[in-house]
Amino acid sequence: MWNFLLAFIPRAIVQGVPLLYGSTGEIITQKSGNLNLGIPGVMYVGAISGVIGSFLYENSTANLNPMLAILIPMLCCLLGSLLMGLLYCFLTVTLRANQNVTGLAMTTFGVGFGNFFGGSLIKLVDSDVPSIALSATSSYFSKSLPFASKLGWFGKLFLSYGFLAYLAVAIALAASYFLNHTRKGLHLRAVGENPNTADAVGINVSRYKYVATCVGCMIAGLGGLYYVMDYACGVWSNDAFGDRGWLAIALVIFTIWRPNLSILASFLFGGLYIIYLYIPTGMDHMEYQELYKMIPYVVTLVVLVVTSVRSKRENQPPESLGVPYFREER
Amino acid sequence: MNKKEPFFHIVKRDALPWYQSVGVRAIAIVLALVLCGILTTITTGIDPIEVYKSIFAGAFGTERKTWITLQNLSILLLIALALTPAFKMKFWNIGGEGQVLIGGLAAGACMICLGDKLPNPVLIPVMVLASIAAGAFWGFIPAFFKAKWNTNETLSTLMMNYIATQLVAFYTIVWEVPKGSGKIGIINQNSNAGWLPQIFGSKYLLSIVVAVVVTLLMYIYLNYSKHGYEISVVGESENTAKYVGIKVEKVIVRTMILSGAICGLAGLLLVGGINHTITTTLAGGQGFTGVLVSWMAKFNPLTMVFSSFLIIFMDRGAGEISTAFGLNHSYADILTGIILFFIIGCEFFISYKLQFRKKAEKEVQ
Amino acid sequence: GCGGSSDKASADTKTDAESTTTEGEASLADVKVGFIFLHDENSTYDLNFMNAAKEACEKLGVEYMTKTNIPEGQECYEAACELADAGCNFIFADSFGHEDYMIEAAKEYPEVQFSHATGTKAHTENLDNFHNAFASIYDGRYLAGIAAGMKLNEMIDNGDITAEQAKIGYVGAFTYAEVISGYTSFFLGARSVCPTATMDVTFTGSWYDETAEKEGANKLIQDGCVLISQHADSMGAPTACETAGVPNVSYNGSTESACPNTFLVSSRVNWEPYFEYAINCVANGEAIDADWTGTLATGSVELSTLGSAVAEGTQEAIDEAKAKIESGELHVFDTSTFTVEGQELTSYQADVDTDADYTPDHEVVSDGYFHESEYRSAPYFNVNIDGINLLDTAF
Amino acid sequence: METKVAAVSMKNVTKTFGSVVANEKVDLDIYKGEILALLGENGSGKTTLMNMLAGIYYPDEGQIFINGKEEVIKTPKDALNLGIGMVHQHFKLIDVLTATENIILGLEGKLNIKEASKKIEDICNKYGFEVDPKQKIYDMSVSQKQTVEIVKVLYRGADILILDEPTAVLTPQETEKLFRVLRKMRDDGKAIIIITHKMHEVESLSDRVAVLRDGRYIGSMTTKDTTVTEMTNMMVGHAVTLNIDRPDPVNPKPRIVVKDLSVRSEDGIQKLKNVSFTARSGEILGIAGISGCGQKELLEAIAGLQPVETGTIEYVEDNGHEEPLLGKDPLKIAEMGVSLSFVPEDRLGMGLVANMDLADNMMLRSFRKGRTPFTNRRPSKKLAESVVKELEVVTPGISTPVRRLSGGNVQKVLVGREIASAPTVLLTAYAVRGLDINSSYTIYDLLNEQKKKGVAVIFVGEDLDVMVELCDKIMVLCGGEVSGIVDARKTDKNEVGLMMTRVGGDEIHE
Ligand SMILES: Nc1ncnc2c1ncn2[C@@H]1O[C@H](COP(=O)(O)OP(=O)(O)OP(=O)(O)O)[C@@H](O)[C@H]1O
Ligand SMILES: Nc1ncnc2c1ncn2[C@@H]1O[C@H](COP(=O)(O)OP(=O)(O)OP(=O)(O)O)[C@@H](O)[C@H]1O
Ligand SMILES: [Mg+2]
Ligand SMILES: [Mg+2]
Repeated sequence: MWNFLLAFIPRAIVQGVPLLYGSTGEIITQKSGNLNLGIPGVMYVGAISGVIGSFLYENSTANLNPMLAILIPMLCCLLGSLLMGLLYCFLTVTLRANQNVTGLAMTTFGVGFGNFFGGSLIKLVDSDVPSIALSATSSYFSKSLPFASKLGWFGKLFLSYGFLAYLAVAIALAASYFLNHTRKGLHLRAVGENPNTADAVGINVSRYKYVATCVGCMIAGLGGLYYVMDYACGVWSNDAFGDRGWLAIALVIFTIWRPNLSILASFLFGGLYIIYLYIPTGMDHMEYQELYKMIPYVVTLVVLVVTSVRSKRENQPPESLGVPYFREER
Repeated sequence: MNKKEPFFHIVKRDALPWYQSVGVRAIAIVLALVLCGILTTITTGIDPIEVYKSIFAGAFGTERKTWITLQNLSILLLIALALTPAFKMKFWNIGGEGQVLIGGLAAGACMICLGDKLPNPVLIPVMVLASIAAGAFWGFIPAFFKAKWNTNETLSTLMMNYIATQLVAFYTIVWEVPKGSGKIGIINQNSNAGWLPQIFGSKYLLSIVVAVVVTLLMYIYLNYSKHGYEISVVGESENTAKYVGIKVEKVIVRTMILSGAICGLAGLLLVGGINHTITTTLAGGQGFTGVLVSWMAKFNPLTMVFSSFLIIFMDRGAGEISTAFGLNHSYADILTGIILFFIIGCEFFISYKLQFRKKAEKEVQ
Repeated sequence: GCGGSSDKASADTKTDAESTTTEGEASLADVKVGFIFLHDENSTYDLNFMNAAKEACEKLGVEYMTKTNIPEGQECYEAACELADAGCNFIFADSFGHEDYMIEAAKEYPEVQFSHATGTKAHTENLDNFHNAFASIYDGRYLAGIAAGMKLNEMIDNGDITAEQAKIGYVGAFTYAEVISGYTSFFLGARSVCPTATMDVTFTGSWYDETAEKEGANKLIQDGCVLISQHADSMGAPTACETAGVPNVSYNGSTESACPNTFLVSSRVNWEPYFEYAINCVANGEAIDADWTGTLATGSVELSTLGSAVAEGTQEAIDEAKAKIESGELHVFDTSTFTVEGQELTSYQADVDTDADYTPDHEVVSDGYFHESEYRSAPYFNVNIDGINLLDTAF
Repeated sequence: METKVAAVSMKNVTKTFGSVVANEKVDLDIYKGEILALLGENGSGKTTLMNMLAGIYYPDEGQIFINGKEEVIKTPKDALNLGIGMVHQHFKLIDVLTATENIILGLEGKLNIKEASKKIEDICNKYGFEVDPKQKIYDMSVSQKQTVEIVKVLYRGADILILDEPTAVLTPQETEKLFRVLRKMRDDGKAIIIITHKMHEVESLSDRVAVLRDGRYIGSMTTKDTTVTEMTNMMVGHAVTLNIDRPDPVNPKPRIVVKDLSVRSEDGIQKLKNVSFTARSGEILGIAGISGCGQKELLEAIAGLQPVETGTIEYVEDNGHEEPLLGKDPLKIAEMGVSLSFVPEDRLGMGLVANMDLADNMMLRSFRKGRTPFTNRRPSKKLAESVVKELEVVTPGISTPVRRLSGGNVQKVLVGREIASAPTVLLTAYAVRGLDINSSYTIYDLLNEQKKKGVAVIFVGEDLDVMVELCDKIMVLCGGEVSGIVDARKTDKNEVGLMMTRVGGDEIHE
């Protein structure tokens, strides 16, 4: 059992990290009253922007500078996701467009953008397989502490990850602190609950919405970056990121808008996501494997129903979620 | 004066006459196309006019292509219509994907298990019932949770999608031909048992006719029926609904059953009428696209014809671009995204106007 | 229409085709080929077909059209019909799930030749214009297995592992004959040089699922596998190996650029010979084989160049075995090299004719070896041999 | 007064919403050290005008001078920076936050809840308000919420204070406390604008009144030089008579008999305890009590919206046949042929659908009519038109969403609809809350008309003066228990007021 956990937990955490980035980003966004269904697209754009940045850098020089090799993709990723966030905000905050439609359109756009450029970059290099492989850059991203392997189980469970994994946890904790213990956090929650009220007390609703959504997108974008650069070893494959964006949005509801809860929930979900590989099925009954793949979703549904049976006022979504704000409307 | 007056400010405007609002949208689409053209030239060096031409050719180039476009349109429209009553009720049903899959699975199960036992005139009605019931059941579950415990339906319907997908994956392997392949292949390819009939000699017409009928019925249902009115009231305010004696739980469940049933019907058409097989990608993301279509049409079934057309047109065109120019299929998603952004954004100019300060009045001071 | 650029491309190639081809040029000009691909060039699997299609058509100077991203459903039938409508007289589809829809289209367009890779139904469907094709990829996998076995030997010699620890891990997609045939031949290849080798196999239930393949490989590595190979299309398993520093044998194309330290070798089917063959048949009005199986000799089965991580002497060992296979001296599924439940296999009824239930219909063991790909092009070897441990059966 | 400095001076201010002209070329001055009452009928543009000062709306035309300097108030923030504070007509509070968090919202500096709570307690002690800093808004009664709103402005301090109908939901005692604060602030030299429809408050509090009608500024006068009649006439634009007649009940028969009714809220708090009374046809039964004393639950229990613990509610038909109402939802009650109308306290959240237009709102009660599965929109359109005409609802048309109407007009639409179904029982909760004086009297007349038709009217009210004049009987509730039922003709405001705060007055049972 111990051996199984020792093998399984690190894999679960690795699966959970992109979800954690996505859900933390979306929580911050939703707290401002913006329901950004474009997160799946944003995560693709974040990932591909990082890939493009690192691709250009790797191909421009023979010896990579470790600092630059990390910074360039990070900055490109943040920039790409920021632009997506700005697009979303311009449409929904400035032009007061419908958030659901905008989000879904952004998902279409973002996934297409990622796959298009991911697929096109490969044409620029000669390779037998149609994937860009940024192995050098990736090795910096996935580098764990040098002494981690010497520390036995402790090192394996806690120290064997690339720095982006720790950053995800740090961001989630910081977000949690920000929302609950700072004045700006209070204001942000107010904007999401009731922008009319927030506005009337002098809080700049549009600015909060813009900043929260853009920051949220940038955080979510890092999830995409983690996936390609660390998890996928710098290999971009179209659609490989899959449905994780949606699962991140699901986690937001699942964790009742709490980034700190999201840390555990993401890792848990990450584990459930791959648990089927650890359950033997039998050659003659490969179909059971498909049922085991259902586990994370069934568990989520059950937990959701159970918790909703005794739901508290504080566990509801931000009240104005999804509603555009126009001051002169009543 | 210590502060600059804003150059303009935004005010809500009265409803625009329909021709003006259509005009605004038309301008938006034209601008979007121009932008897409510019981007295309910059990124690929291809003449944008050629791209537009082949998009059009992809959708309407030949008679067959036109029919397929209409058939795809009808399925997407059907799914969007199915989601609409739930959305009007502010029940965020993003489970269309799962409901379609389950409907399709039920139809497929009938074809596989009963194909050699029942003659088509019996089998097909059984399939119709089975898939509608299955879809309805899949809609019922989250509705029940919502009605009973106020369980968040966005999440529960999303989870139901994945559960449905895995259920289909499970049965795909149970019924796979040949063994181990993970594929079912065309069901009853030789006997055609359970294949939905062709009407008026065209294999494309059935789903189109179904979609037209459902569109009209849905329009009437939502706008003129007592149920439709109840849906509107529940969507706007549950308290008010209770106050006038509308049983909110009942309306939620009833509406979601309807929603699921129509999705199930779409699943039936996909399996029994079009593909004659079941795969996990049967719905192909249309459960989500349907959400977009429904919202873009502001839940009006008639307008949905246009919004789903736009999506299908771009998608069909995309296939053609990738054939003609070797451009990655995903390029169409980028173009679709851009066009959608413009359409979404232009709504602003329909509901609001920029009001400039009246200079003359200022002189009075 | 098929759009300007491909027309232009074929016009260009036509001129140099005229100068190089001497015979049959008039009839080749009448050939127009349509290809249907499951995905686009971003998929390893499809890219392999696309490159071959391009090469063959340009070499022969025939006009061709492609349809990418065609799912395994009615769209395939529609795409085939559209290609036929556009004047194609040879239409090819690359994915297993396309087969039934190609048959539908073949029935509707009797004058057009349809061909399908990896399919199983041509020999029973009795349509003159529907054909299957595949290659003896198990030969390639056997040779790749030799590279793996040599690597294991090297590790044993270096003292990294003991002879008993020479365990290979294999990530398979489905429990399908094509996969079983593939991993068994790979294993037999490895064991031919490293007799103590054993193998664990896990299945993902998907042809392309990066996460499942990666985590599957990780789990195998965790369980003590010291070398990994896979039969699924994503980069999941190779990159997992690169991270863990475990040697990897790939499929469909070299993964050396992504996995410089662990890539050993990769086998693949080269479809170009088949396309050439079939196009020439169409041009000359000859019948295409209902089942065509490419071999090492036809150039249909290829190994990539070896990665830098291979053991010394690998190339020589491979070349030697290759020569023996080509000469018929060596059969991959030589029944004397493996046992099934402790017994040598002397007789086996394989399920060659497709049906819903598993009903074996052909005796395939004779002359001391299992006759793979002789009764149809697609593999039908689905025997569980000793030494291979199917993880998913270990309840 | 000319010597005083104009703290606020609005010149030529115009504001339109689509085709609705809410304010037209309004000129208004407010001076330091005075309390100005802004009067006007419902929908005359008072709130709109004040919202422009507070930065919520931006004027189409005109200028605003603060302390003699022209200012551009683009956002509420600008207004706050200019020292303008406003208590809005509709609560601007965030339900899931605590009182403290709401009060300090928007301020700057490091977040220190403890310190803030302390400061709030100090303010409350100083002015005699009661606020629990840790209480969540959603747990509060309306008057508690209003108190939070008031403390919120006091906490920030403002030189120019605007209060938009602050007393609509306060008890007389709370109102008095507020007024004391306001007077003190005036004496400190602040400029205060109060909007209210209660004329006695205008008289007791304000120094000056300004009147708006149809969005236009009509004029202003010193309070002590004017009378209620004069002010009302100015607001309405023609002479009106303001008296409530109280016809004697004709042939009263028991209609609703409530016995030993007890109700517990979802979280287990006892809301009603052994309440018994009879409401008779042709009578107006007033129900008095401080807010939260159980009136809401009582009405909802009768209307079939509130689960009941014990007790019975019987509906007595003309022929003496008794029908139990308990355990039936509104639909069942209507199906039984009981015609029961209910004007709930929460107009937009319960009585009406805010986003639907007038016509569709009219259909709420009647959409089930007819045997087809289809609705018939024509009668509701007609009804909407007649309500608009008869009750003088200010609206651009019957296809305007009711959300856009001003508070008073929303109420008219609701009452109009409820009366239209020719009820035998009419329940009203705070029927005139937020209504201008003229409209209030229109509503009283409507109630009296219903009474004359033999309807049993149950009138939950807050203005004791009115109740004593309008009702036939008054039942007083205190903490969920009946503290007495009195004959309104023989009682006075003080007696009822006393009973509101203690159980067991002189019970007059018949
Ligand atoms: N079944 C129904 N019967 C009667 N009235 C209805 C019914 N359904 C909705 N309504 C009401 O009719 C009005 C118009 O309906 P809906 O919101 O569908 O309008 P629409 O077609 O979107 O047009 P618009 O947005 O221009 O008003 C709404 O206010 C709604 O409350
Ligand atoms: N945001 C808005 N959008 C559209 N119309 C509005 C808006 N605000 C006010 N109106 C309209 O402007 C007019 C004036 O409304 P306002 O709220 O200022 O009246 P009021 O004098 O405050 O009335 P009351 O005494 O009922 O509060 C009304 O006809 C109202 O319908
Ligand atoms: Mg509408
Ligand atoms: Mg007002």
